[in-house]
Amino acid sequence: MSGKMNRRSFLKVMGWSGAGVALTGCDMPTTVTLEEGKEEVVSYLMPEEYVIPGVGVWYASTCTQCAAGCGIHGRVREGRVLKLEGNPDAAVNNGKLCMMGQAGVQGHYNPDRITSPMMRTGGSLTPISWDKALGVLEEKLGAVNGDRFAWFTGSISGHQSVLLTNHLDAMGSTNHYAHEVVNNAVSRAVNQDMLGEANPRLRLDKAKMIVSFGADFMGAGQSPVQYAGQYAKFRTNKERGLLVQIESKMSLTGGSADLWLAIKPGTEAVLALGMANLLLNKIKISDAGIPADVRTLINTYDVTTVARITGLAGDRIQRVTQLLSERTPSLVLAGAGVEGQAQGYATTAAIMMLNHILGNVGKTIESAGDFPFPQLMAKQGGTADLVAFAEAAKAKKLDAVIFHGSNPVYSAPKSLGLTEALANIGFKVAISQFPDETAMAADLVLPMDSYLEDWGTQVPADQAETNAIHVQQPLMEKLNAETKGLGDILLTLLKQRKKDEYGQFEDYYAYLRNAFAAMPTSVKNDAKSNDEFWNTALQTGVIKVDSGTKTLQSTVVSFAAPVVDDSAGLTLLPSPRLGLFDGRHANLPWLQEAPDQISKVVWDSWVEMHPDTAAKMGIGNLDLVEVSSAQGSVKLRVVLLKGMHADAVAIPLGQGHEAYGRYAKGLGVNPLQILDATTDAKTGELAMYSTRVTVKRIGPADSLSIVRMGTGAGDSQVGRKLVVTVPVEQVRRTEGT
Amino acid sequence: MSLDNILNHWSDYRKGSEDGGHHDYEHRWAMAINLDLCIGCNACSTACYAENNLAVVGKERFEKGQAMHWMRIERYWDQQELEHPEQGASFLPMMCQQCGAATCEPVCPVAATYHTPDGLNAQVYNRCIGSRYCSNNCPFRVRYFNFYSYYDSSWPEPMEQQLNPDISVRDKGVMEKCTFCMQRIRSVKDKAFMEDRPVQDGEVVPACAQSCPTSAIVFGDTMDDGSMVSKLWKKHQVERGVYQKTKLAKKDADLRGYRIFEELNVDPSVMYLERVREDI
Amino acid sequence: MVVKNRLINPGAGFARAGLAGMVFLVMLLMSSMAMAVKYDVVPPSGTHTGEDVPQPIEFPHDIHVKDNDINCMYCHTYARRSNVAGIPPTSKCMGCHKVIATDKPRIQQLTKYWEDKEPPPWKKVHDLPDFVHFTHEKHLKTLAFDREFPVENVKEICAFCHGDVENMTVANKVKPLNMGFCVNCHIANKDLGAPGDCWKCHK
Amino acid sequence: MTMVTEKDINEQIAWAKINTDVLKSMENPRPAYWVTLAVCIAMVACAVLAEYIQYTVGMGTADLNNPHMWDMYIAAFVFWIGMSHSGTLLSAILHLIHADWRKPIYRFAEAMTTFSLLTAGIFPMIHLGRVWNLYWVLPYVSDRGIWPNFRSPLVWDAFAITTYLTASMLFLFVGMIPDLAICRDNTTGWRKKLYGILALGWIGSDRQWRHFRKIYLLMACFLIPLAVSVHSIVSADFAMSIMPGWHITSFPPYFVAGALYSGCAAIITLFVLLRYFFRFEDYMTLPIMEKTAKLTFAIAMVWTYLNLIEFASVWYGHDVYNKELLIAKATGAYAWIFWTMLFCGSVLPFALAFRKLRRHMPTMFVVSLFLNLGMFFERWMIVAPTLSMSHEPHQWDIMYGSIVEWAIVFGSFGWFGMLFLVFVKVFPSVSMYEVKEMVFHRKRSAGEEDLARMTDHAKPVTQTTGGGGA
Repeated sequence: MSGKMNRRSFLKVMGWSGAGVALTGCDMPTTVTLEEGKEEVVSYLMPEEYVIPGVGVWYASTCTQCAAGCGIHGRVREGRVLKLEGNPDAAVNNGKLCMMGQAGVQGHYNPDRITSPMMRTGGSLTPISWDKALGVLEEKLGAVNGDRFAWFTGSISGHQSVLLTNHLDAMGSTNHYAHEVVNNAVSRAVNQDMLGEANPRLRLDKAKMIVSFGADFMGAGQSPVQYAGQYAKFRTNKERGLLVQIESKMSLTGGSADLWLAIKPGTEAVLALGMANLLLNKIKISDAGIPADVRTLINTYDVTTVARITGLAGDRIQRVTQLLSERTPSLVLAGAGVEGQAQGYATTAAIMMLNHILGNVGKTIESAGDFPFPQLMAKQGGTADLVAFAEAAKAKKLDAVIFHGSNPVYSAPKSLGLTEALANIGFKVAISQFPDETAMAADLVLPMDSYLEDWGTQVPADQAETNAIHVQQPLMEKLNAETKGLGDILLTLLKQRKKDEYGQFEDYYAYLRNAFAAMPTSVKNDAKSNDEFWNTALQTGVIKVDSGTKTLQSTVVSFAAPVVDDSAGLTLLPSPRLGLFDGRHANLPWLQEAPDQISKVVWDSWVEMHPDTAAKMGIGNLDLVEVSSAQGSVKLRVVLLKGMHADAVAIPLGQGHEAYGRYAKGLGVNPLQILDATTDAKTGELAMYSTRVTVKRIGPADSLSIVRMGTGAGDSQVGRKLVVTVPVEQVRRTEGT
Repeated sequence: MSLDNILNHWSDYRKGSEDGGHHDYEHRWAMAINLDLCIGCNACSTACYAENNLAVVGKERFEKGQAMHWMRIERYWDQQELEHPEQGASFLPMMCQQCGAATCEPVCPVAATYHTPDGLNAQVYNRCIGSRYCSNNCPFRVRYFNFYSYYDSSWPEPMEQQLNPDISVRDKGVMEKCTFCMQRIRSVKDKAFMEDRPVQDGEVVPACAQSCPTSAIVFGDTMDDGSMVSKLWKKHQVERGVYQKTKLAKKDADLRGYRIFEELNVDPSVMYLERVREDI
Repeated sequence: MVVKNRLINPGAGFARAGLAGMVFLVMLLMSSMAMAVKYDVVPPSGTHTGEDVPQPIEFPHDIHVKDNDINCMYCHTYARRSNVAGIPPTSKCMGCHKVIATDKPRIQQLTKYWEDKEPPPWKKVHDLPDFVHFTHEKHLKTLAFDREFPVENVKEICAFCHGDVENMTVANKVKPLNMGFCVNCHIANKDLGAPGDCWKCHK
Repeated sequence: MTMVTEKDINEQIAWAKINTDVLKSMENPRPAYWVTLAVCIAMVACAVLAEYIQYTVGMGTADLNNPHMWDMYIAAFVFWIGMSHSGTLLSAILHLIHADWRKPIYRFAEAMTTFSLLTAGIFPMIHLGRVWNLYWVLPYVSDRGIWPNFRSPLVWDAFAITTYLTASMLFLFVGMIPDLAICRDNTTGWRKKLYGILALGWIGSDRQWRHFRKIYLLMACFLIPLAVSVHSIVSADFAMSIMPGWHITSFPPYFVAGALYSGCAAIITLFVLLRYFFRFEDYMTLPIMEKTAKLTFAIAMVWTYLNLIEFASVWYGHDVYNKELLIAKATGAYAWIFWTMLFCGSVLPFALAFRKLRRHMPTMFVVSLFLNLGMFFERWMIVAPTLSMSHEPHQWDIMYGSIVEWAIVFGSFGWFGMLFLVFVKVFPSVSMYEVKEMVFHRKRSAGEEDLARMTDHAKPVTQTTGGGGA
């Protein structure tokens, strides 16, 4: 295991010293002193050849800021990781990295990290030693009955996922709840039924036209960087792609649309059926493979009806449908906006049906192939598991639970009553990097390494052209001696159960080495030795996996007829944004300070309303309002936004933390708290976009931390030639694209 | 800034970059930003924070307009009159345009900002006395002033370990701005120098261009005709020191390339490509 | 690559007179030293009396350099590959001192560090402000390698800024290493391509 | 016509009376004086506190932000520089054109010049981000071989202001020498010592008078171009930029006119105050006030004219940014300031056109105050709107400054007042010897009969210390 020695020694010798840090940029009268012997010099014990002081070295690893699993390169200098960039070898992100990935270093160096195990004694959490913590774990988990034990995580993949499953087996439990607020669970269900694959490979770059029903694929989606890259190709293709975005609140993706249509929230299914109607009956595309009941359902939605219900212009609908039929292959996408409806499954199915009719399946929707290591594949989260967990907790079915990578106490709607139900669980463990709400509610908190200090493997759920396993390796020595990697913690837990089986592995690193060695030669692409395979894997950060090719067949599933809720009131859209995402990044100052892409607000929560709606209620820009649902209410400021449907209001996710460190705590509000607990009948997913709210003005306009200030300019270019928009014909003429 | 510099080249100062301005350039770094690909996702801006030790000012100070984002994404609504913005939002990444005839340079009393042989507007933080005249005279308003000292507020222990040692942390009372990632340019040039070879196109990639998910930002040297960026500039007939008007006179008036506030004749080094939308 | 030193020329206006004289003196000096290569570098001027810096191990430069005639770049090996000259890794010291002079107290001190797997906490003697960018590699390339300067004499180049370390035990700072010190040398050696652009050094 | 008959000054005043009157003004202050002084010092104290905060915390405490890198500090700077032009105008220019009615009032005008310059000089420092490096603006030889940027108007400022300050201080001092001698001969104790030193051994010999006249005339000639250049250079701070509303060719004359304007207004204010408090009715007479008022009126009209020129050139020019800015000024958030400025600057001065009002001290006092307010607003309107609404709409913003900023600006008035109050008690605020000359000349020109007696009487004048009445 010489490789190991090198690796370790490398980390060891990089014990950095003060040099290069705390740079004084400018001479305040006193700050520049050059007195000799003030600073220490970095000196190494036994450096690697490639380690040169003053020269940054790039190491490959994997980003875990969201579930996309992009490959990253980290610049390491004097033993400190300074900057993250995309890993060009990772097909998922092609060397690019989104703002959340960029801000990863701030999670790593965050001043609010948990630095030692903590146990609840007499109501409050007090630091304890690891030995004590492990002792408690062994005892408590030993006592608990298998099926009354559960893991509660976010999306999880790779070897950590394997160990986790093994631990569940060892515990004799099957309760693994995977919870993600920003998820595509409904689409997965539909895809599974319709295509036989939960995560088919979307090829935006091959499409000539994309009609997206509220799919924010470049923003808070499943793999923003990958799809943004595809979007770039889609736009620069010989025949420039055409993007039509249909949603109730303009998302980041909507901001780049050629045609952005504001649709009445909850009527997307109707529109989809109407378009199907036009395609089948007007444009006469064959209806092969469409069940009779669906066919009849389609016929009931003629353009006029659809126009009336959705509030879109009939000719617009016809035009878009017409173009869809002409610009093949095209791609129709369903996103959070439709998945999160009371009839999420039906709506999504109706929309995906369009792909079947247009014959996009197999062209722009490809099979991801059979991933040879199913056990490593991502266990993707949804909100159904959150509901299920809440139920289980209420029904006192659980005695012990381990939380990791998810913050249910923050993200569960009050209406689920999770916070109260947690009291029924005797022993709550949180493996966490930060003192988030869940950790604060736990009985035992285990401090976790940041992903820049930890070993692991990630398998992206949305794979690019070539399937791959992404390797995650420490980029620097641990900041806090007391933290442990997830893998190591899992391994320790397993050792407590099955000493004989897992005793052979000194630590998770050893386990990984072993696992890699065990991989079939097919993926080792003729590496001489296991060590060589391991080293190349670390160097590139990517293990390409051939999953063969499979042609995708689609069968339209029948689904319930859309029910349009005409009751009064505004629909609340708790919309996630690229940045704070589902709230997990609220403690990263860079992301707090980065203006929201559409509303340009920072460091705060706000509610987006259409000017007309606001005017009707006598609400002005930046007024203080109260947004109340049946479940409760929140107070925040209004930002008037034309990119809204008049019947919808949107509150961004991410703020309103009651814990989670200095940057997040006590800032803004958390819209998730006031959501109804209605779920989609078919999938059991929370219908997050179906809550009705009322808005009441309770205070005058006041300044909001918003980029647009003072004169209210900044929305308009006031005749300056800043961003010029030209019709595509002109470009065809001059550039021939 | 030097005495005989002024005496020898006094007349040149009146020139913009016509006739190469007052420098014998080694490089002339420039950008081409395709606004059709910019999706306004803020990746560039955040990358800039990470690369250039930008201070996080916090809620109140941001509210006052004292933010320090060298790279800011401006969002405009093109179609003010419509009920809904049907063609989406117009995003504009705005950073220092590194003008060839920069208006910030002549007004600095201590010459803390000057023109480098690389055709950049340098800002020597240590020389700056904070008269803020440069910012007042910048049509793009892309110069950011350290109104406070941010050592403690912006980098609490252990966050200061993330600071990039290749570029200094600015203290209060100093003007700062986008440098086209001067530290990256420098290290690449040093490398090339050590290997006795010219700098290759694509070797220097600023943090923003590197991170851009849609690769909307192209960076390079316009003195190297082979470089991607000069090809783009040529393709769109944007030339240094040539005022858009003269171009409009040509038959290719419809080419997408343009530089912002070109009529001021400050000769920016950033060419934007017009945003394209299809009317349906 | 020849940069016109416009940005600090003025200094030239004033430094020139002084420099002329200085150049002359240096010429005398050099001719007396009967150098191997044609000497076209004007070394920087200025002195500084630095205080003694207590080091974890009182490292005797004189023994290594003068008595044993070890090249500077043998230990400060990063000098030609990086901005910083770097402190030799402990492994390098041990390379010799596993066997040499193992009875000496200082060596025993060193060995202890080695066995504890702890690099000695050396103190920085020649420190530049954090806003200054200085590269050893480029200076060495220009002053030594590009001029076929005999590498065995490289210590004379190092001496420009570090004084004659070969007569020191623990090194201490004998040159001011301030802006004037650098600038005037750059002006004098313009023809060698010493840049005059503020941004070459300020960061 | 009335003016012809009416006398600027009663030439029957005995020289002795002049001395006693003026010297009396320098004696035992009344409580009112101490109160005013205390107020001024309090104002200064506030400013000092504010500046301390700003220095330690940062410029941000003044609520400066990205578009508004400059604000009230620069406006106040320009205002005070402008204020300083009155003294030069009254003493130097009128001296050269032999308008002898200036004699009773030029002294305090010159003092005003000096002190407002001392006030103005502080603002560039206050507004500097790193004031401890202020000296980098000046050229000095250093081994670093770096120099200030001689292309920058701020560097020109540094030269112009320092020169102007030195010159005007000298002018003030030289002009006082004979009076200082009188003071020396009429005081005891520390005052006698002080004046003794300052009088530079003035005994009023022929030779001294000859040299004195020559130097005084020379300095007057030297000062006038200086005064004009100073404010032209200050205007260059704006005119040299490319910002809409700043990049305007007519700025130098515009600034100079504005400067003289505010200066004259300030003179009227102080004129009234001194006349009232020091019982100077015999010297600061109504006719003189009338003349000053007329002068002010004339300048006001010049200023108005230049204002209109500026608007016109913008209006008919093709600079769209400039035009938009002008409209924004008149209609936008700053409109109230803009129109107040125009009213105070161009409409109000018509009050000076009426003899009745000119001769009514309270009116003159109030009017002059408003004129100055208008001038202050003018400076504000030059600095702020351009920054608020320049080329880049994304960075548009309206900003009124923080309490810190205003405290410092108010403090500057306290500082000026303090200096002036001290001056009037330590130095003669009316030039005794020149008033005597005036009286003498008027008498002669009045062609009174016993000229001979008077010339006899005149003889000792040139020999004794300028009027041996004491």
